Amino acid sequence: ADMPAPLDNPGDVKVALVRYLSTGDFFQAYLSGVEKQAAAIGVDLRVFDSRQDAALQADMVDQAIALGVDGIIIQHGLTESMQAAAQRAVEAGIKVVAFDVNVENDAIPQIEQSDRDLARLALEQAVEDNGTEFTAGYVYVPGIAPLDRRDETWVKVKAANPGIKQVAEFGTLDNPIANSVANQARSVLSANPSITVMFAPYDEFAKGVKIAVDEAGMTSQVSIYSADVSTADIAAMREAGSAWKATAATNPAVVGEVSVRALAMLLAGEDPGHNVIVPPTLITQAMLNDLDIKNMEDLGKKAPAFAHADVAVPDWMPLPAR
Amino acid sequence: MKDTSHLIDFAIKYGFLLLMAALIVVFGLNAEGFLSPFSAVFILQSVAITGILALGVTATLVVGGFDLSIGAVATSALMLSAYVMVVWEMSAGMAVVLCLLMGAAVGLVNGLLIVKARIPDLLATLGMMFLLVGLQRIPTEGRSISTGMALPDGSTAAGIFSPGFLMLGRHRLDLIVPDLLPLSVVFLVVIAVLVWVFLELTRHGRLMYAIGSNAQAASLAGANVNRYKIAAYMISGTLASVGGILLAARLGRGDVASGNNLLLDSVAAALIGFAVLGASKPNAFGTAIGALFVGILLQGLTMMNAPYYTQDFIKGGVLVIALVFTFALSGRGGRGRG
Amino acid sequence: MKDTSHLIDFAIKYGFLLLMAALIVVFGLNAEGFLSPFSAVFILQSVAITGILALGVTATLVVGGFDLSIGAVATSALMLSAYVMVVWEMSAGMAVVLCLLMGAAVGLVNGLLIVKARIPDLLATLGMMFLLVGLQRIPTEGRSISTGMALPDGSTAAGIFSPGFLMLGRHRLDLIVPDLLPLSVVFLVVIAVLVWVFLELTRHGRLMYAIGSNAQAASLAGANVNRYKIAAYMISGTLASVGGILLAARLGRGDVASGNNLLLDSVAAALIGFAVLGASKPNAFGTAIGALFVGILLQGLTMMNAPYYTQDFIKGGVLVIALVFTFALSGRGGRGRG
Amino acid sequence: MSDQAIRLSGLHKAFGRNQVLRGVDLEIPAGQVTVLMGANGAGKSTLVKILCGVHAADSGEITLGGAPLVANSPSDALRAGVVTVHQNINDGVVPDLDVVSNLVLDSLAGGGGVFLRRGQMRARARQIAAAVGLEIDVRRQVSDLSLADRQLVSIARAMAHEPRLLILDEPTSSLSAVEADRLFDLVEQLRDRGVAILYISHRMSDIRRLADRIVSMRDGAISGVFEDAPLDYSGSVRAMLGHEITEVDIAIPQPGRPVLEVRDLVLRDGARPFSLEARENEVIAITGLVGSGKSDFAGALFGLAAPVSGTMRLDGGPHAPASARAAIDAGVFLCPKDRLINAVVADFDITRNLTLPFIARHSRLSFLSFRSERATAGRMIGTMGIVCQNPSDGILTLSGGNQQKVMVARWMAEAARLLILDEPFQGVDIQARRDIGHKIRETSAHRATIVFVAELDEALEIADRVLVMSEHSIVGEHRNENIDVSAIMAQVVDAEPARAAGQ
Ligand SMILES: Nc1ncnc2c1ncn2[C@@H]1O[C@H](COP(=O)(O)OP(=O)(O)OP(=O)(O)O)[C@@H](O)[C@H]1O
Ligand SMILES: Nc1ncnc2c1ncn2[C@@H]1O[C@H](COP(=O)(O)OP(=O)(O)OP(=O)(O)O)[C@@H](O)[C@H]1O
Ligand SMILES: [Mg+2]
Ligand SMILES: [Mg+2]
Repeated sequence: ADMPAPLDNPGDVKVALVRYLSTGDFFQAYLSGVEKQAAAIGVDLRVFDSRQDAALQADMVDQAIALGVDGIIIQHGLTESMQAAAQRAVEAGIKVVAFDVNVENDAIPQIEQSDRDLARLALEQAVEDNGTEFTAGYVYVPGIAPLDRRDETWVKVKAANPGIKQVAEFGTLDNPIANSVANQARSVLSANPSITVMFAPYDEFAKGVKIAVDEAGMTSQVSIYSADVSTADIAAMREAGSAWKATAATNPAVVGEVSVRALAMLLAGEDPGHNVIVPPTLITQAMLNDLDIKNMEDLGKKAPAFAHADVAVPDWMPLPAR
Repeated sequence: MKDTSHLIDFAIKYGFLLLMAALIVVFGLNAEGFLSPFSAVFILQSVAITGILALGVTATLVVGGFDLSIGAVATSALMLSAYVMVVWEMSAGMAVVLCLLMGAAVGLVNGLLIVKARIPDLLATLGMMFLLVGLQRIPTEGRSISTGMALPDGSTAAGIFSPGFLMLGRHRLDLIVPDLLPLSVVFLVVIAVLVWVFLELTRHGRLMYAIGSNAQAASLAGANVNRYKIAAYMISGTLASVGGILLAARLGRGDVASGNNLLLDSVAAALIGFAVLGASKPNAFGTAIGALFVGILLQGLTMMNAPYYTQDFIKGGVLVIALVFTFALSGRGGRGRG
Repeated sequence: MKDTSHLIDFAIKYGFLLLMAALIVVFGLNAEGFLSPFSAVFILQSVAITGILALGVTATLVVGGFDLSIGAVATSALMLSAYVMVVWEMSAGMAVVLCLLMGAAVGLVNGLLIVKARIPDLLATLGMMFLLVGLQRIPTEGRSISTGMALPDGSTAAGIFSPGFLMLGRHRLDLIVPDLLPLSVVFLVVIAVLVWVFLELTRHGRLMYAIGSNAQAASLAGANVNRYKIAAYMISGTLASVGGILLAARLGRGDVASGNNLLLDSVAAALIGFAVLGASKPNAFGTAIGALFVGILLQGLTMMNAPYYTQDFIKGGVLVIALVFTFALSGRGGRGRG
Repeated sequence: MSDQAIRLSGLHKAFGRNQVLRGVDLEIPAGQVTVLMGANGAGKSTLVKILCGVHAADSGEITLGGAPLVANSPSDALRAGVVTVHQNINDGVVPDLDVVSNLVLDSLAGGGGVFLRRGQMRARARQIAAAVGLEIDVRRQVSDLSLADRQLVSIARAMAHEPRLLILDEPTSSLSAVEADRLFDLVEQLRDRGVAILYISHRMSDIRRLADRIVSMRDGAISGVFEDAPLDYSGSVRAMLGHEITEVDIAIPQPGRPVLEVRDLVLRDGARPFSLEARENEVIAITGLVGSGKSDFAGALFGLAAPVSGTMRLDGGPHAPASARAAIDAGVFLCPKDRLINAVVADFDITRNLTLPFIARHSRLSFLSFRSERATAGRMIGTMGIVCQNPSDGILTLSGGNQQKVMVARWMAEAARLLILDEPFQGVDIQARRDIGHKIRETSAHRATIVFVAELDEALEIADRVLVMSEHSIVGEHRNENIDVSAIMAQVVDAEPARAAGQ
């Protein structure tokens, strides 16, 4: 009621979420964050799912334009295919924010979960636990933007620490990912029994590596460091003697909320800043055990940095109930 | 007695089209904006690439074959065109020509494996699929290709996707409304008409159908069975590479992750085509309608805010019901095998 | 003259097995640890799930059909077992029973669509695939299932994957070395033997081959073609759900995953089986060898640090070469279609 | 009459608007061979398919020994003792299995036990094969067998079944005299054991040899029953046709220029070379046993396989076609035997089947002219007397004989230099055979014509000259005037012991 125009009449404000990726827990949690924040403000949210079809995603932006929405959140995608579509939206007078895809547009705030920071936090923990000299295995599939950004950090860390010896690099996105990565990781472990650290900067990868490490009976020898988190990951990290030592993550639901808030600010004529960064949190096995965290809700309650991000929160902004 | 049989004939022939019309009405009433010309163009554009691939699959289905490699050919063309322009810094025309040649060459190899080495079609094209999926990633070590990317030799790639190339996927022609009709839709329509004309109105198409039904008989009637079969796979490979070129033009990047669903979606479109107008056999018109049908369904559901998983569910459900309707009523299984 | 023909016969019959032996030697020399019993068990375990699915596909191939829905059935079983244990908090036994019933029911519906509604097999099972991919995500709104997850009604799921269930995917039996042989490998071997015995040694299997070769003649000779076809799809569905159960037990959670790669890999295994011992037709022994072959290839390449995309490439290349070898030499195309 | 008889009364059956059976009343007594005669499309095979559970009758009833016989499926019928050898040979065998499995297929399907007993199966299969004189390795794949052997496999299986009613629907269509003779002996043995036998054939020689009674059928109803000895064959033919049969009267015309000259042709290693000349305005019949090399010769002329040695000349120029297409372009047309395998395009309608080889003639710049196609189809349907509802009907809705007419018509639609017809009368009724034969002779003025037939009767009806083929070589030549049939038969069969010894 006391929100600035046009949000004083939020039921008439139409907002579109145009997604590139949708399958999986991260994306589902992101969506739920978007939905919650949109409901808290009261805007009319429409979801367009392009199912990893970048061309279709660009169409969907056009479609949202044609529908006459007031704001658009672009969630993931390819710079090349989204840039022009985003520009068209801006030209049509629509407010746009983009999450995790650089649309190279000054009028469009970029919401980021900072993949480089994610990787950095996890690797710092790895160095703290294992010193600067260890034999490492690395899980990576090139060509996936967030993984490529995480890879940049890994390359830097290796360069800075010549004692880190990477003996194997593997990875696959064959579905179910955890199962396929487990198969690969086991081959890698039997070929390289000296590995003590596995860097798997995506939780599906980490899950697969953990299965392989357990199956190979190397649980006590190998430590796994990853990025992203989910309820199931928490359970896996907390198993007795689990090899999965730490993960760095932002709460996807929080990122979703921040995306909507940044858009709402734009709609109200305020400036959320060009780079809206949701800081990641390091989650270690010890921390989970000490605080007895069982699921994402516990994590949010007991690690407040994970549950909220005080990003894009003007006074008038209604927040979802917690 | 006679009336029911007329009714059934009618249902077989027009049931699928009626279902599509019903869908349009339902969506038109429930989803605001569904009936706009923009929406129609969106639907067409969203199915343009799968539609073109599906027309290629249709050509192989007609000669009694099957091409599992089309998805991989399309993504290979996507990567190749990007590589040609960005890394080799060649022109758009060169990229298009090389992609088309690549598609035709893959089709030729598929065809030779099938007719000369006598490998069953599913098997040969499955092997080709794996081969291409790996091959297309080797030059860039699995990375996507975009201007400014680091090359394995340490330099950066300086080439760009030329505007002319990008237009293929992005330019829109004025039609009633300015900037309405994307070029890719024009390609889809032109290719659909060409394939239809080829299959239905030329003697080559006729002979290909004959080969699909009884290759031995066609051969004894003087048809060069091997040549037509190879031609079918070459058509399929070439059309798949056209799809890949359009995809590249729309993405503006050689993205390794794109194109995952192309194979299944285009096979679905080609197979749905069996049910259109009670054809019970592969046909270009049916394939185009099949692609359109899936496009309409997904567009309508998206506009009604259905989550992605319910879209799959409904797609499957409608597909099954439409098929039961057509095939159960027609009382004959068509060619049985896809 | 005779000698070459003997040689060719020999090559057709044992060429594929020789190729596999050669691979083992090459990897054994180049990848340290490849020849250990652990490595052998790893390979078996890595192909257990696709192998079991591939045996199901084989059953449908034998009756001249094809099941595109197996991947989706497996992931549905994965989700269902997790849902039963975690959300409904039921026992492991219940989860297994419900999954098996689900698999059999899907197979039954596939079979009925194919024999009663006369929908072509590829089409019916493709529709079923889309249906299941959507359906399995609806109860959790697309989320994975794990203990402690928040349910739509706001509570948290308290059930767990019982240790008994996890054992199915993780327990190892002592064999020479303690803790060597995973239960999933035992399942694979037992199922492979059962399917082989069923297809090769029983009159039901023989009739299924007869149906695949000429359904009309088999029917006129008194075989209940419809019943056998439905049975084949039920076997396929049930085995796919076994695969899904093992997957769930290995992962320990209900992961949202498309079954596309499971589908492609198991189809590849079943089709490679055509080339084993010069069978030129679907057969259980060949399928098992085909799965093993892919497993050995991937294990060896991974151990030699080959990136994943070269693995696809080599998989495709070896597949094509092996097939050219077998089919070109044998001079007949087997059943032509898959 | 024995109360084991099978009685059919008031059977009706329609396919869509096509009323095929219009009240059939028929009795098939045990211990007798009832021959069912009828023109192509009269409804014989439809009747058979109702008896054996493939089709359901629209109305009417069937009793066996007084009790109603309800066969809803082929397995029901088999259980009731109704065993059938179908007209379509491919309905009888499973090509991808071995001969053993094929011979015992019905007992596999009939149930009993779960596991196969291979040794027992093989022994049983050998026994079954031996009973019909099928001398092949029972471990071979059926797909490797010739059509004649496939037909023998399905006959052998039926014979072994101890049936109450045995139905044979044109069982000799791919057999030559020797195999057919063996079949007749077997049929007689079964009859003497009290089996009711329904025998369908278009071959008068079969009918004369076997019939105890003849039932004629016309337009889906019984038009005559003949059971008083001596059987009134011409009456039965009249009843089936509704008119007298046209007699053939071969007047040998003056042959024209030579078209085909074959010199010292060797068809396969070890075969004797032979020479041959075929002229314009001349119809040559080549007869011989199944497997004597007739199809191989046809294949050599048509470019399917090059001969081992020798020369072929066409109109004075060398003739060595590399493919069927090349042969067709040179004016050499082959209407192959075994239409369902080699000729019928099942997905096509009658028109499209008719125009298949000369589709280029019906297209301009590759574009089809449907009008031209329709015109040709209409013309050929008329001249060949093809019985159909509509030229756009699916080819498989035609009766077997009419399908065959379409296949012959296909090659008569354009002018040939050399027309080769391999078993053109497979499954064709007497009148249609005469009609086709007449048509072939009538149009033969500007081409040479070679007809390959295993049946001597058929050769005599059509040819100016009859050549005898044996062991892949021509062993005799006879002008079709006051011909000495027994001499030909001697040449045909003489080679048999030698052939058997050679194998
Ligand atoms: N499956 C079918 N669908 C439609 N019409 C059919 C079908 N089977 C047979 N007919 C029609 O039924 C009629 C009788 O066919 P049928 O095969 O019984 O003849 P037939 O007496 O066996 O002839 P032939 O001597 O040529 O074998 C024909 O007009 C044919 O076109
Ligand atoms: N695919 C095959 N495999 C093995 N033997 C074959 C095959 N085809 C034919 N034969 C055998 O080769 C011999 C010659 O066959 P060919 O076709 O030349 O005989 P034919 O005289 O033309 O027969 P028909 O009288 O039936 O026309 C026969 O004994 C036949 O059984
Ligand atoms: Mg008949
Ligand atoms: Mg022959």
